[in-house]
Amino acid sequence: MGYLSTITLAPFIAALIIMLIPSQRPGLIRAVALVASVISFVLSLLVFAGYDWHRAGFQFREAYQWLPDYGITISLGVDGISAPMIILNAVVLLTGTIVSFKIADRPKEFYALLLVSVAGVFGAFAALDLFILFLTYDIAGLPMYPLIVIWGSTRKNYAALKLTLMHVAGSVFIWVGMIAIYVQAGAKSFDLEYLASQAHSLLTPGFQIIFFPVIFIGFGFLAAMWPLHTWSPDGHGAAPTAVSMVAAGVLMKLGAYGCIRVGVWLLPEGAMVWSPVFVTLGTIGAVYGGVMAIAQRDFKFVIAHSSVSHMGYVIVGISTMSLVGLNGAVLQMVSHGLMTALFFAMIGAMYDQAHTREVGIFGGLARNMPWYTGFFTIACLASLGLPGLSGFIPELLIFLGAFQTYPIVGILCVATVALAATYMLRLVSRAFFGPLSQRWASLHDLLPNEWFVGAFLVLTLIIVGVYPTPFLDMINASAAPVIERVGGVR
Amino acid sequence: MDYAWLAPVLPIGAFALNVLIWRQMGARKHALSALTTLAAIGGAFLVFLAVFSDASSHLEGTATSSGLHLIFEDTPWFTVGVSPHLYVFAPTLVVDWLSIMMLGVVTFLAFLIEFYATGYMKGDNRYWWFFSVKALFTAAMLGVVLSYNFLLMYICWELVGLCSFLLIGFWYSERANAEAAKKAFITTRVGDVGFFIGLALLFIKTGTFDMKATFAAVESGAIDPATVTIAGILIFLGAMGKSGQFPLHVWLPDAMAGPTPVSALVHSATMVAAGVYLVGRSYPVFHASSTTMGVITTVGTITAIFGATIALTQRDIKRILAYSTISQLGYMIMALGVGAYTAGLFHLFTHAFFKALLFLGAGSVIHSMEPVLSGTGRNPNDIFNMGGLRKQMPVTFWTFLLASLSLAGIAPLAGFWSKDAILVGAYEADAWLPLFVALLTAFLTAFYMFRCIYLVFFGPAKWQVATAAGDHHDSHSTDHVKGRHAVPHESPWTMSLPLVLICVPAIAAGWIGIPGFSAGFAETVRFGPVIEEHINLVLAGAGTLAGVLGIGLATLMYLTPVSGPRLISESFPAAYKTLYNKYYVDEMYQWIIDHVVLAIAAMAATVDRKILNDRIVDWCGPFLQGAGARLRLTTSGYIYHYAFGFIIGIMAIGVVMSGGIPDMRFALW
Amino acid sequence: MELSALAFYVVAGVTLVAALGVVSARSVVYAALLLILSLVMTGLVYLLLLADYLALIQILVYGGTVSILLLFALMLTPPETRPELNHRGWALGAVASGALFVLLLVSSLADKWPVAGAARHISLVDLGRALFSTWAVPFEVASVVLLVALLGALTIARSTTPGSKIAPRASA
Amino acid sequence: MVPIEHIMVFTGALFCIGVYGVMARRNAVLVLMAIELMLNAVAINLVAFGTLVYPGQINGMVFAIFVVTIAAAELGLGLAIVLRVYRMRSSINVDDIDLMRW
Repeated sequence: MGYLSTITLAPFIAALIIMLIPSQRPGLIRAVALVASVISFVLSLLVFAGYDWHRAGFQFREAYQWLPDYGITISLGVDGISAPMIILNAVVLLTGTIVSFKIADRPKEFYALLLVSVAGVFGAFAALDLFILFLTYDIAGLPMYPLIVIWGSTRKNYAALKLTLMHVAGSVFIWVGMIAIYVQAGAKSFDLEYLASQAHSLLTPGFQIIFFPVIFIGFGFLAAMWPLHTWSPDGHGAAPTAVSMVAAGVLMKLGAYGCIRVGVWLLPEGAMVWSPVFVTLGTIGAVYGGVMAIAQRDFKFVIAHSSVSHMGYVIVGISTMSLVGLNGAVLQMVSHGLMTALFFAMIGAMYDQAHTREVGIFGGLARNMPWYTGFFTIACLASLGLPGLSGFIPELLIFLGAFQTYPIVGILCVATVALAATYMLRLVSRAFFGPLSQRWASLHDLLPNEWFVGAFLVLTLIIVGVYPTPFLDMINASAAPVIERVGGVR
Repeated sequence: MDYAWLAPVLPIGAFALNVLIWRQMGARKHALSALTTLAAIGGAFLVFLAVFSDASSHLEGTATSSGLHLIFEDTPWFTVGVSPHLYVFAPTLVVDWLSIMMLGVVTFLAFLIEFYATGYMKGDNRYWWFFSVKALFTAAMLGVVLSYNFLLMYICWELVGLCSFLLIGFWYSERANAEAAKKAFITTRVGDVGFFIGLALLFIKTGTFDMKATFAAVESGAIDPATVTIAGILIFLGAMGKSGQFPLHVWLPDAMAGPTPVSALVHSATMVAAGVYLVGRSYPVFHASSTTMGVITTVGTITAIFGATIALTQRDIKRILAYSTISQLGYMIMALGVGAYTAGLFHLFTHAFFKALLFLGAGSVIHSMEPVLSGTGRNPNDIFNMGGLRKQMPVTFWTFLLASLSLAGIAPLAGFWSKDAILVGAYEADAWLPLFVALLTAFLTAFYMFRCIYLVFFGPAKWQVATAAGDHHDSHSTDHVKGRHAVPHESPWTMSLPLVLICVPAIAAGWIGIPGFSAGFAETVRFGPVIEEHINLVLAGAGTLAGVLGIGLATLMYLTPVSGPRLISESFPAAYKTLYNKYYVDEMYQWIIDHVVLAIAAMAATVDRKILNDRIVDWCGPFLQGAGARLRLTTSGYIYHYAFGFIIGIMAIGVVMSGGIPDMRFALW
Repeated sequence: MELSALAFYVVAGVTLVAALGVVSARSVVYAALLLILSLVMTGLVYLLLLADYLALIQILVYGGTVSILLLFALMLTPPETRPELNHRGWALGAVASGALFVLLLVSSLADKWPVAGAARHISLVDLGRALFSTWAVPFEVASVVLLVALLGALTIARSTTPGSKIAPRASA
Repeated sequence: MVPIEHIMVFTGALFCIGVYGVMARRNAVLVLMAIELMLNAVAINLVAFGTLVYPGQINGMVFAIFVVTIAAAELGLGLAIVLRVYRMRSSINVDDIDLMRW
């Protein structure tokens, strides 16, 4: 057992153990979930620490035979693009577990499903085999349905169905693309490195031009690429806190990760040809999400639309085909995962007390909820790209990358930052400033577990914002070979 | 001079200490935070003194540029890319005379204003938070001052914006204050979008944010002139936002919602100065393009006259000062635009002192009016509720008068010398319209400042009437006992001491720029070769005359029984209303926000929900249901239907397998 | 034409005619009787193909047991008052089976089938030996299938509680 | 002996008659009878090939025996189902057994 397989299996085994615990013992269930998430978190820290930051290629490799006849191997490993994702996922898992302690309705099933989903995400980030990647990708997405339907709020049935159907629709695209790549590359192996080595031989340019959009659209569903984003507001709005954190924090990243790993890496020629199209879609998403967020009245909807906007940046960063932009895109995935986790943890804490998420009816909460105000404001500031918090450097790099290849796109994206300031400060100003109405005077500040989650995530936001160097070093070393395949570094 | 980095780091340390440790100390946190902040800023001032003395002996300039010392030039923060396209981001700091000057102004004023605030903010239950943010604010401004890397400057620049947001919205319980804070942040952010795009344009040409390399590329012509022009104008947009230049000035008067020490710091040495400082710092980029310089001149000129005219009719003492600031910033920008580099920055230098003094004086007045007017429902900021205060508040009165004279440009106070330098600069650049506007503005400035002084410190004590009226109205209420017989009184020594101390530079700061007497400023803070300044007696006379005329007119209108103001406002109601309503710029923006931005957002939201979501995405469900409803009709329940299909299928397979249709076999395999 | 061939054509003809009668008779009883005829004739075909043991089984199992079973079933389920034995879709059946027949005819006659040597009689001993050595496992499985079918038939046909009776659906 | 083609035509015809019966008949017992015809056709074909194409080999006959066995089992079950249906719905008309449509 290596690090990566332990990280992946710990939540999964914990889910199995939890299913065996009688539901009358919620404390034990929480303890098992916490232990598993701590194990994954500590091990991913070790992976991060033991990773050679300046070396390209995959590290921490493991391989186990599974179906040799079809060239399917359980092959794991991380490079500079997936290692930050692993640690992001571990952080979201840990905080999601802790923030869900208060769930009283069927905690057993909740934790089991949540852990299975997160185990799937770990597997997809660590997989070096296209088939395993796809398998774990679906494992990650499908538990969302029961999680939202059983523990969700508002239009939960509709939202859960929509999320699942759009996820599955994306899977269909990916499935088609995956089989096509497998067959075209000689039907010998699903190994990603083997497939990548065929990018300039068996995977002909004509093939790549046809199947790149198939792959990109397939993963674009989960990455909330415009116009495939419509599951995001409903899904995040209806999902319980920890599920929103996982869905927005890491599932969306999984989509973008697939776009890079399977799309750009395996099909570089196709990526070159389709770059203008997806840059356009990303830009539309960025602007559109920002404009939409201004008009929303529900906290979660504002955040969900801002996520569409931020994922638009990620799509832009990936599709600019510039090294600077790709660096920014990957770092933005980390940053956005952390900040949305913080957002949804905080919104959930509020919803548990106030039972509403209407922006307009709050006011003056800074008076009786200072910690809450502080954490939420920091999340907003990170989201609007304030320097010193995690959002700034990645957005800077994405914009510079965009300016290198598509200056107009760069201008539009930068303008979106002003929109971000508008909708984020509107939230802060509405909810926390102004006179404190009597109705909310009884709200109390964060509970200890929520405080811990908030403080922990704020700490990560500051660390990534002030000292992004290790992240950028490892991302840069692994992104450079990807970009070299698509027409060279600029 | 390598220790200059301590200047911003000390206040940051104070912020961290306040927020992380002192916050937990219960009631003592207030005193501890204030002390820590004061100590840190005092330390920064000592750093300035050390740097200054170091620089006086070591910083050697050349014929065309003043001396320059870089710190952390080779210490990368992070790097991206692979060689030869390796982009290094280094937090380069600079020590030259421009940054030393600003270092001194910021630390000196920040220290005294903090000191003042210990008295002014006494009793506020978030006293500690106020000082913490002030420390961060000072640190961010020092970062802007010292950075020699556009990225680092942008970062500190944004942090300045954040701190101004927190400080303007300090008394967030008032909805209006929260709105003002938001407005300040978003308006400056709009400018910052331009700033950032300008930086990105330069970056894609040079591959670096380093100012040294960028300026070198601009000067050597490595960047095409069109790009330089566009990037210059865009960067200037950032300066417009921060320095409240028309039409991005709207946040500045509203920023008066913050506590007065905040206004003093924001409007003298820190936030608004950052814009002018940016123009000064990035001057090579602007100077390379005459178009950019034209834009800068135009914006500065418009802003100068625009702010001055609005200030004529305002009633709120802090708003008068705010529009005065806008006008004076326009002055500086105009000077920089016409090429009078030294003059513009000289005015930034002197203006910081007397404007801080004015704000602190205004704060002192408001501080004493608040208890008097509390419970009457009358605004303690309104100059028409004051009057006759010179007897009650002598220190405030004299310092305020001194600062006003300085602002009006009366020799030999600081303002005279810098204003004169600007007039000379405009004259020498043959910029006649700016020169005329500058003189007109000088006249208007003197007028509105003395209008303010006469209404506040002279004449009948209208607050007595106000309290009497208040007594009459609220005879049944008991919660304003304090205000019933209260009389304004001089502020505590913690507030009046800084007033007196700032008087010294408000008088003398200009003397280092007196042509012939001490050419220190012209030799050190300069762009290009040293220009031998000489005094132009005609211009000096005209400037002084404009000031004196303004004072005279104000005296005539407000100190003598001539009911001038009423006469004028009634003769020109439209003009008066336009000025009083600030040319309706706010209303125009509000209209744009309500009817354009929000309308577009609402429309987009409707389109997204009703069309993209309900019509297209959700349509998939009914479509599949409909398809299923049609398809299920084929399951008729009759065996012979199924059997028929089955047999036809079997036959088709049989035909294919037996090779009945050669083409089909080819297609399948 | 040798005798066995002639016999085959006669037997085949009778079988087909009887089979046609089975699917077209107006009365279920006639249909059942014609089915018995057709099954017995099939036994004769086996005999002509030198499979005498199989012929015996055919006549015993089909001609005897199966026929009795069918007649029982007919008696237990009295026909409707207005016996409409074919339904509306009979033409569809005719078309499908006709087309199928054409296909089979073509494919039967199109290829030349290799006929090797003279037909040989297979003794009952050989058959028994094969069934209990080479085919032992399928043989046993077949017995299990029969057992399961027996039990299944019992379970299904067993009388049920009155409540489970479902009214016939109104014809759509 | 007759050519194998003739036997194939004969069994084909018998099979098609069975198909027609399955598709045309309403009475479930008659449908079962038609199925017996089809099974017989297949069994004859197996035996014919075993005897004529591979003389001496026993497989064709063994297959036929299995077919007869399965046919008996199938018929038993089928008739049981028919009886059950009759008891539940008072009809053995296959057109009426349409619970699964749509």
